Amino acid sequence: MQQYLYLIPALPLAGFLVLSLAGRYLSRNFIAGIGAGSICISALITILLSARFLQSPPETGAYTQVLWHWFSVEGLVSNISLRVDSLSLVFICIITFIGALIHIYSIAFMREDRDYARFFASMNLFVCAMLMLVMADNLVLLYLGWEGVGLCSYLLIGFWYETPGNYRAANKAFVITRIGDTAMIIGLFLLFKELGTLYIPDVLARATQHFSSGADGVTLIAILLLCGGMGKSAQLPLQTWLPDAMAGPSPVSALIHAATMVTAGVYLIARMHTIFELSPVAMQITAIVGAVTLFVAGCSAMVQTDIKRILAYSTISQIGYMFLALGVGAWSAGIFHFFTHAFFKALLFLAAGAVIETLHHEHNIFKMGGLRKTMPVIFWTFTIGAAALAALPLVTAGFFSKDQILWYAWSAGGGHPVLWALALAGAFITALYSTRLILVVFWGEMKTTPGHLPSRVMTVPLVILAFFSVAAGWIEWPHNILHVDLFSEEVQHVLPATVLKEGLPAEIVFQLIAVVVSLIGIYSGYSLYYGQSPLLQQWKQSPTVMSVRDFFFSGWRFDQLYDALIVRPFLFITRINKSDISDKLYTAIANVSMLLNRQFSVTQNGSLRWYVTGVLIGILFIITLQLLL
Amino acid sequence: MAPIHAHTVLVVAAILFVLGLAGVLTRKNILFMLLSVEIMLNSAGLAFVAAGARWQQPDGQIMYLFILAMAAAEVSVALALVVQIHHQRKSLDIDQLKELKD
Amino acid sequence: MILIWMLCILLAGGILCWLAAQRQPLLARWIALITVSADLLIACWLFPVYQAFPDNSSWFINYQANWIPALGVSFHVALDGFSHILLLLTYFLGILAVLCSWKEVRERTGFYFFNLLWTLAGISGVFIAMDLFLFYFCWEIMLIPMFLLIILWGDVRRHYAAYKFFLFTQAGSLLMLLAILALYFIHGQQTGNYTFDYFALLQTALTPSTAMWTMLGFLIAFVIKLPAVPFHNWLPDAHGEAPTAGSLLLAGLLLKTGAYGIIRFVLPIFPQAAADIAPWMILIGVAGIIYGALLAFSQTDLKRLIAYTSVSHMGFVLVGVFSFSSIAMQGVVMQILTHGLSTGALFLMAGMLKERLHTRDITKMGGLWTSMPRLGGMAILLTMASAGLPALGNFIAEFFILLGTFSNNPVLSIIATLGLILSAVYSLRMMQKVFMGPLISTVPVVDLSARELIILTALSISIVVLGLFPQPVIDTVHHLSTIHPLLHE
Amino acid sequence: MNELQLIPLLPFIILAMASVVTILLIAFRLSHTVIQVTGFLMMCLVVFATWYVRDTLPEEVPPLFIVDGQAALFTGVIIFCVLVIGLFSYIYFEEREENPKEYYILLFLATLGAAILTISQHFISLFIGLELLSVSLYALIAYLRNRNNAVEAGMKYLVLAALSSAFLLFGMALIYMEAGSMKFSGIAEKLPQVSSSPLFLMGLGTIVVAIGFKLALVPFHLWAADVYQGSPTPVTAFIATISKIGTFAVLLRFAQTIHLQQYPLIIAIFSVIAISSMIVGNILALRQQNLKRLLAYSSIAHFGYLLVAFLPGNEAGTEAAAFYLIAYSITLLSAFGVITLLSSREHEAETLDIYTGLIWRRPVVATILAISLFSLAGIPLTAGFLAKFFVLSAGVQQAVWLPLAVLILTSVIGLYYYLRVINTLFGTSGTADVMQKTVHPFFHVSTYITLVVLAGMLFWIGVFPGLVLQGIRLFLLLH
Repeated sequence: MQQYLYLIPALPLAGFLVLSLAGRYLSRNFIAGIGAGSICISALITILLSARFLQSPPETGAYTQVLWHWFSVEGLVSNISLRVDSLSLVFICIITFIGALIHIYSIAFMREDRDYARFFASMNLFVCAMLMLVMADNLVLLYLGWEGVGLCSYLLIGFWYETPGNYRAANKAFVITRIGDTAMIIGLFLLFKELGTLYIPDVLARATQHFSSGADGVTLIAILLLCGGMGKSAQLPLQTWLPDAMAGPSPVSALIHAATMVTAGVYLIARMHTIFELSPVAMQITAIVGAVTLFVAGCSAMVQTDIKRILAYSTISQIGYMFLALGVGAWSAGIFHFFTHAFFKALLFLAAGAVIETLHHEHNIFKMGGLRKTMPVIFWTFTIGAAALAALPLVTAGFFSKDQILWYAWSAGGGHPVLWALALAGAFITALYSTRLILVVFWGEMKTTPGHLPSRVMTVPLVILAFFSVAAGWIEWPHNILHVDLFSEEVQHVLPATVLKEGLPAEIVFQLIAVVVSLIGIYSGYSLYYGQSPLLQQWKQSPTVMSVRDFFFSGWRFDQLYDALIVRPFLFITRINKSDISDKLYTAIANVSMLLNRQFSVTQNGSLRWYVTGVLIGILFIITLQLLL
Repeated sequence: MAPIHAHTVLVVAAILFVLGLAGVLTRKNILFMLLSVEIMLNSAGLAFVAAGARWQQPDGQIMYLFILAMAAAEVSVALALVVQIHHQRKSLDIDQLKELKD
Repeated sequence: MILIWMLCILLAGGILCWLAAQRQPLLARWIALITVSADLLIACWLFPVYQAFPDNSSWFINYQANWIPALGVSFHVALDGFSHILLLLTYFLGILAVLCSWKEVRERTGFYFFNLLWTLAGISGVFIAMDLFLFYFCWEIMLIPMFLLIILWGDVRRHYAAYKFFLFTQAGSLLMLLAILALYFIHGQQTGNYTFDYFALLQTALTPSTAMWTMLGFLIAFVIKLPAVPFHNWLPDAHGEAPTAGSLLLAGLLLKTGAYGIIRFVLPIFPQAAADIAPWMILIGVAGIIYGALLAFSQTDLKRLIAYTSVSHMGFVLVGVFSFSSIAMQGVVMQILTHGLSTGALFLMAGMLKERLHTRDITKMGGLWTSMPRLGGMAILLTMASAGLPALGNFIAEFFILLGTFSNNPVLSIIATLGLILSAVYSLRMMQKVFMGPLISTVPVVDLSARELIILTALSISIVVLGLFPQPVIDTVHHLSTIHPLLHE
Repeated sequence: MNELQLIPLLPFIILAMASVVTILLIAFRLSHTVIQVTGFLMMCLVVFATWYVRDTLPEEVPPLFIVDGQAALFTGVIIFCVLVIGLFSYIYFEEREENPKEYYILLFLATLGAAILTISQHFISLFIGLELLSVSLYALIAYLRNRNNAVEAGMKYLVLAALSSAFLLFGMALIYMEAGSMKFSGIAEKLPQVSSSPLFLMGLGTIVVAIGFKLALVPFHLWAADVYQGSPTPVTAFIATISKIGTFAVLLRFAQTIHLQQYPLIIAIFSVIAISSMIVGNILALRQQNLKRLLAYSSIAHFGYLLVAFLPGNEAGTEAAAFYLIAYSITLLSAFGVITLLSSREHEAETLDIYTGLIWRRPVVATILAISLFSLAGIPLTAGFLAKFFVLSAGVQQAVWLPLAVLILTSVIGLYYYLRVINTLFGTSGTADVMQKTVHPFFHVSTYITLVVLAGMLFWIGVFPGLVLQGIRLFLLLH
């Protein structure tokens, strides 16, 4: 089986090549066939592969395949080679499977677009790059995938490049993630300097011998890698690009900015778990970043009016949960939340995309409403997704994953009450805005008349995703309820098991609190946006609330902050130095010699007596020299 | 005895030389400039004679003859030019000759 | 001997072009094309020869003939992997230069191609000369035709640009001549054997102070050519005003002669002095990276913009060379290659845009992707290359350089790494101004012609290939790690 | 003094006869062409004579002359130059109505003067040679008296030259007064006693004035531009090459015999003069629009360079100087040849705008001019580069760093105006070509060919200097 490993990324790549080179000459159906087909096939292969992997795991714990020798110079040896262990497997499955669904969805969604081929080409390239990222066996190759997805995200955010807003968003995304990447690559340099290798298994192996726990070096490395993760996964303080990234088409948001790319940070940290474990500080920072991010982003999500921005902020905050989990040492929980989140967030985006399409590109949720009747399928699937997001107990996948994180946020090795509190608050907020979303979009009176309804090609993927948003959770139950933990079982081949603190109240207490909190959240959302209590309405209008609302709405004014701190100074410096200061020096030299030229020309005045004087000056000079010497 | 002589003569020659130089510098009329140059040449000749006298050699006087000859040749050419200049410019003012300059 | 032939072919070809154009102007370009291709073929044919060659002595062609015995000047040319790679680059870009001036140059075609070929000849002479006199000779030879290229077929401010270019480089090279002579006499007085031969002069023993001064003579010349801040001012003007092929050669080859000179002469001949001055050079390099990037960001003239990006990229070369790490050294070679290709390609792109829009001002462009998708696709690849995206050659180069530098000089290496962010910033700005946004220019633009497509595709493919299969290059120049004691410890 | 000693003087005797013969020819009212051809043949004869007597060298002709390799070398160069100049003169004067015949007498006399300078080893011979040169030059410069400014130039040159020779004589007198001998070697013997006496040094100093004037070195350079511009182009070429070669030759000999470079004073004086000449000359030329003036300024700078080679006062220096003079005269001859060729009866081709776009109208001529300019700028492939190279190496050998630094700096500045002229040559359009009538096709063609040959020599020496170098060394060894 493992000799077919290369097919998984190769097929999308092939698709990309065909579409980008010949796309202009192909019919739309053919393009769709290639674009979606390539991904579907690699999804099939992945499923076969994982089936094989699960029933008879390789004794090394990983499928590996060396494609070709990339470069080897002075001890730095890198191959273009793939390595799939159970961690990668989870990611591959999500990428290919959800990728396939989204591609199918896009066939209909993008049907009318001029650059049909370009869209699918970029999407395929993205899938390929993402697969390289998670299948890489050395960090250089991983960095290749890492930057590759960045490029594709840039291309797809700016897909409709005529509109200024879009390419600005694209540039913003690329640059901000690039900042993270730069930190990460410095981390790689340091790693190589310390360990002398970038081959991931070796790195993990040597790190334990080379570093003592909490050593400065390893902490530095971990933090630098974390910065990389922050950039890609839109965590504080590098989160500002993701909301703007919604300028891209909805499938893009679903695939790149919800399901897969933005979770690359999670993958990186999980992949480098040894490094992180060696440095408690880094772990704490990770946890704190996650916790703060989930709260901050959640607040912003609460007050957004653009449906996609709501989802974007919620994505940020959900990834915050993952970081929190990783940070406290609940590795499998973090990955599990990625697993479930991928399904329901992709679902939400696709559904939102369908809604937007139907309502003639209307993004503002307060101009929607009453769609419950008109588009039932969308409504139900969207509701399921939202429920999962709000972690509705027991019936949704979101519950199972998030509940774990909440419980570990305190109880796990790195856990802390404050983290738990923040997570809890986040859960409340999440529930609130999910409810708000459902109510405002689907209930109430209809404000915009819907156009033609989404075709079956679009709805079927939604249904599938909806099913998984419910079912995905069942493979990992809370221990105290039902002893099913297939997922963590599998993942813990790679990732260390979660260590628990002693002397905490029973898990069930936490679960109940969590459930109650999310229910309260749902209720408050209901009463705020559907209930008619005048008290709340006028409270919503009160100036303080409004100002807070604006503050949240602007994403805690991060954009303005960076604008003032970095962007403006940069622009200023570049503007004043447009015509290269250092050039002045050379111009000065030229001018001086021209000036001298004028001076000397004066001596050439044609007057013979002056020339005689010249001779006299000469002889006088010689005589003086004589007297001096 | 002789060296002192020689040197006194040399001083005279030097004075003549400087006089000539001054003349070249100050006179505006070409003819006078030429005269001054002649004075300078002759002062040099005088110096030669003195030097010859000092070393009891004829070379000094020989040199003086050469100088005379050369001066003659030079002056002849010079006068021809002066004639031309006067012909063209109707004046011998050296400050009129400023056609050639930057 | 074969090397001599390569030179002669070019020189003869040049003259032939000139003569042929008197009767049949269109003939010239064909002659030029054939000439350069012939050289490229020879160079390619040499490649297996080199691979077959036992690695112990890296000089696999070494030809020496008397030239001015009275002075100990000999016509000594030799080829090692490094020079060979550069030769390949030279002829590859040479062909593209001929192709890209296929239509662009209308008047005095013959003389144009004459200059083009003689520039190439000079450059390849520089890369193979193993006699310092000969080296200086070729070093100068390549200037004059380039000067003429700029001043005759250049743009509006071509005179200013050409003078600046010539005076800057000449100032440097005269200092180098002085240094060469000093070396020559010191060596002569030591051994009694007055010679300009590179391998002989390698053995010269110098007192620290003399070594420092002599090296500075060389170094300044090379650093001006590279160019490094603050000697870079000739570059934007020259690049901006030169005809497309001229910019291509300037960016792709002439700058590389500076890097070549440092690696071939400064490091081996003055190991100690080079080691002493290294920190400052790295500093200058880093300054160049940042400063160039900042300036590139603020430019509105497309070609000037690209020119400043190459200032920034050449900063990496300086950093890499003087970090004395063999990884960085490999990176430098990669950088020399890939920067030549990618920046050359960008200049070609700029030229093609200028042919269509008759402006280099990016504020007058925009939204061109719609009307020329082919070029747009290419442009993405090229800008990403200059932004150092992995899987493209430039990434390998910059990654190696920074990685190598990091172990010796972490702080400056980190600052240099920030250049990656800036490179992203200016590349994206260029991409956006030219290709994105609403369509500005009123003139209808046509997409790439087949010829242009071939040129750009060739470059893009080679960039990608270098990014994915860099190992052959690395092996070919592996022996560079022996040129300086600090490199192989 | 026996007839055997006269044999080495053969070339000079023939040279002297040349002018006499010319006088006779004129007396017999023979045509310009005949004179031209005869002169040409005579000059060839001189060359053969030089070659013929070469085995007898070195031979001293006491007390005035010494004919050695160096003398032969410089004489050879001088004769070569006068050959070419004579050729140029023909077409130049044929176009002007003035009767050109006497011109050749003066030309040959001046040449004789320069030639005598190269072999003189005595103040008297030095003086005679110099004056022969100067006096004939006065006449030559002002030869086309009806062309305005010719007379002015002549007058300026005359007064200043007379002034400088007055200085020369006075200096000689002083030295004679101290050393008691006018023979270089005699002075050299007395050195130990006199070398410290102020009068003696004063003498040397004043002699420098005369030399500086002839070589147009700062601050005695002021006449150069005006005279170059005012005088007929062939004469300009003559001043620029022959008179300077002669003067430099005698300076060289004088320096060698009495070891001039041992006096810090003299070194100081010459360094200052060299440096200021390089700077002033190059700077003056920067914005010059008149080609002849521009060449005048550049020649000021170039003799500054030459002094850098002269300063060390060693074998290499002499070699370098010799090579430099050869390369330089070939270069200038081709440049002035082009000017001669292009100038018509109405106007000298001296203002730059005449040359705009010349390369497209008259490629060959323009290319030759471009080559000579590149050679002046010291760009490889041309003799000028090697000349500068040798000067530099002589300087580096003796580590005279300050003048070298100035040399580098100024030659970068100098590049600018050479490039400016070249740029003009390649400039677009320009005036429509005035294809002037060729009076005597044969001479035109031969001039053309000469120019091409000169350019070829520039290339040849620039790429394969070996032969020339050997020749120089061979001759210099004969002393």
